Amino acid sequence: MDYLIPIAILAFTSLMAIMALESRSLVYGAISLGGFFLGLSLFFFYLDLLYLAIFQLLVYVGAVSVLILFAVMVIGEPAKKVPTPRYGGLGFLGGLLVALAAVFIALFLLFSFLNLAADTLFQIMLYVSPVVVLLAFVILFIGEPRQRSGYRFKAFGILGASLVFAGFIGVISYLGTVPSYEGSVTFNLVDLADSLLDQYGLLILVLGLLLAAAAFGAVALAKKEEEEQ
Amino acid sequence: MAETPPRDFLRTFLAVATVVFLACVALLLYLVVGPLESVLSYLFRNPAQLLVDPLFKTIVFPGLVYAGLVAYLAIWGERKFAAKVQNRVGPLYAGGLPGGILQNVADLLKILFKEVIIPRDTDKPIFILAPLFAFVIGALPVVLVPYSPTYVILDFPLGVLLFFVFTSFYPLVLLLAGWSSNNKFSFIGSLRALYQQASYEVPLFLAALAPVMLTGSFRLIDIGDAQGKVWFVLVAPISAIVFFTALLAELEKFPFDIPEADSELVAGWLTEYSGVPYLLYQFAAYIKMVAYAGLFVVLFLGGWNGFAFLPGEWWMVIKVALVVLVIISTRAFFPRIRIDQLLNVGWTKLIPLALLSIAILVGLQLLGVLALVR
Amino acid sequence: MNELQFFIAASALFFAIGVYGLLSKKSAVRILFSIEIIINAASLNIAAFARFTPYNLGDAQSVTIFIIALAAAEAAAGLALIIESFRLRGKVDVDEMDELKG
Amino acid sequence: MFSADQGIYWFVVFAVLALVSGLLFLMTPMIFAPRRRSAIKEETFEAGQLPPGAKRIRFALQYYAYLLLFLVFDVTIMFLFVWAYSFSSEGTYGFVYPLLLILVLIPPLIFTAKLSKAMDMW
Repeated sequence: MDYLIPIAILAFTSLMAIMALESRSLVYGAISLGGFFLGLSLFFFYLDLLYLAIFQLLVYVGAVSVLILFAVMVIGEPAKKVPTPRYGGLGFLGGLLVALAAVFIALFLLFSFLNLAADTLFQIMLYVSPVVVLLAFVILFIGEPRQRSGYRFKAFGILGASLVFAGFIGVISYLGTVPSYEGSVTFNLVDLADSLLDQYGLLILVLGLLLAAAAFGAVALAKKEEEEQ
Repeated sequence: MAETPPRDFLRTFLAVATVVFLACVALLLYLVVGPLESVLSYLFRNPAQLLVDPLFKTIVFPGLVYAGLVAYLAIWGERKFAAKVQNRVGPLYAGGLPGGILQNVADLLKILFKEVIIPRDTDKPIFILAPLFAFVIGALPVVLVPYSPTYVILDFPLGVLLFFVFTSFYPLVLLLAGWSSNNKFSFIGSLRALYQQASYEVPLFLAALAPVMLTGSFRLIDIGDAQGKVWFVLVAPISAIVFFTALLAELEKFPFDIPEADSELVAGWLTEYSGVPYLLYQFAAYIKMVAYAGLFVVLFLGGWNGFAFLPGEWWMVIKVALVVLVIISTRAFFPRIRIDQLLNVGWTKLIPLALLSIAILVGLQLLGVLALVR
Repeated sequence: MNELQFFIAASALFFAIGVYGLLSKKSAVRILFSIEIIINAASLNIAAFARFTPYNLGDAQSVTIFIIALAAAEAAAGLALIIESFRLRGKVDVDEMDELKG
Repeated sequence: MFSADQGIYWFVVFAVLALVSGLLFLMTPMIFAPRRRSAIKEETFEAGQLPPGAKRIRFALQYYAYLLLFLVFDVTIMFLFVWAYSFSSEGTYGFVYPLLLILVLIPPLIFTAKLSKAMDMW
């Protein structure tokens, strides 16, 4: 099966991404973020873009995730335990609507992947689902106005994410007419070197200025904190 | 009824333990490679091809067995050498003629049957898995080091960079190990190790630029082959020195033994580890050392290029052994430096030196001298 | 669904996960995570287009490399800010950073 | 993906072998070694004393600046590697830019070095 390897990488990477955001401990989250970067570099390896994969590994897994892990360890775990808010009537309705909207969006994705666009069910969904989503938003805004509940934010997050994903999938399903160039790519760094050094040479310099500015800023922040001690 | 002397009991026990260990290894091979029959038929289908078979390469020569053997000899040599310099005897009895060469086997068997103490309030999954990953990550660079154009397991077009990738994973594991131990010494030690490894990666990379500049390739085989005329240590001596210094720091060898400073920080980030996890860390450190010695030889010391009367692999093995000897001898000769001294040396001496070396190479190229070398 | 679509769908999935994190998380560290995820999704998108369209691979790779470099700079500055905020106030909750509110 | 002759499969075999042998080592004491728990044995080791105060205390961040600098330099070196790759091929137009990139990054380096020289203690 052709898609076995990329699907495995996709499963690993998306699991890591979700765990990075949802794991209870920040340290485990940071480790999962490292796993996400690793999975993305596996994608680059699969796409034969070797230098990109190595760049990703060295900069993200080797440096950024180490730095993030360090920062998370310094900050430490949040000590307080967030009490889980109870759902009132409106909150319950909102959650139900979010679930409904998610189901609609999932069906929409399924149909657009299977190219069943002409179906009448699809037409119905196309008109109904925005209404449902709008209702969900409204109820989420009204429900539990005084309480900063974690669930409400989560519901917003799920709604927004599924809307974005649905939009992307809609675009991609129209992209089906663009033929995918399946020819094999031999590893070739000359292209990259030419393009990077000749065409984007000045951009490298600009990037250097930006990096220097970032370094100055970050170090200055660290310095200020040292003086306080 | 005469009482059995404990020595006999110990001997029997050791014999049984050895058999069990070997059985475990056999089982491992059986599980990984497949049914034993097919392995045998695979191995003996063409005896002439056996020595260049990829399976042989992976398991025996540049692979696990060879690296483990050199690491083993390095541990023994380090103990013996340091003892000689400090006017002690070192390991003496186990194994007979070359003083105590089997001492490490005895230690290994002892450690295998010791209790693994997991302190209270540790983060258990990380605490147990960190040594395992350290072992795997420490062993992986061995795959990339070629011992000759045929004796290489993974001939990767960006070999130098992939080697550094494996290196750069190590601080991650080590930070987790120190954090999960839930001990102040461990965490300070792992922070120091992090600062050290992160700081010395920069001069290491910058020094490795020189061979890449001279060959125009990232393949380690290309780099080794390009040194048929002149070894790169003669073309870019400053880079070689910087690389070796940074290598010592990456391996936490002696002048840069700060993360484990046993007179300051009990054992640094290894404080809470005991038994087999500790063993895995030590294995990882020494196998990493073998891989780094190989990389240094390929990048600067001419790789498998030697005189005519020995095949290239043997030259490579001899050079690696010499480099390992130099690395372990630092333990006997050098004192430990402080963390601030270490960081200042790394950032304000080594990096400018590496940049200077690159500038010299650019100058030589503009003068047209480098064309003579190639 | 061809291979190009598969990879773009994957990058869209990561993007959506990042958007979810941005909308729902309150800790500044998690928000930084989400931003990193979004940036990585973008670079995967560009890499997929580079690989599956018959144009010059070098340009697209350069652009992706610039993205990664910028994201690294962003991570450095962001982490410095987070640690500074933690030093000053002892917490990293973005909802509670409201000292400038009148 | 790679072709088979580059040995990517043997790389995987090597990694799996290392992982399995490490696991085997880890499993051995679980089977053979005694496991006797006691309060003192499982206490955090602090050179013989009972540990005072909280275990996961936060430490000062004197050298944090170096980590940030490391991140920036890591990115720069990846550009330098591309430059080094095309170094030997004659007449590349963009020969100068990565060298300028290094020049740009020297002031932050000096700044950081000065800064942490002011703190000569750990």
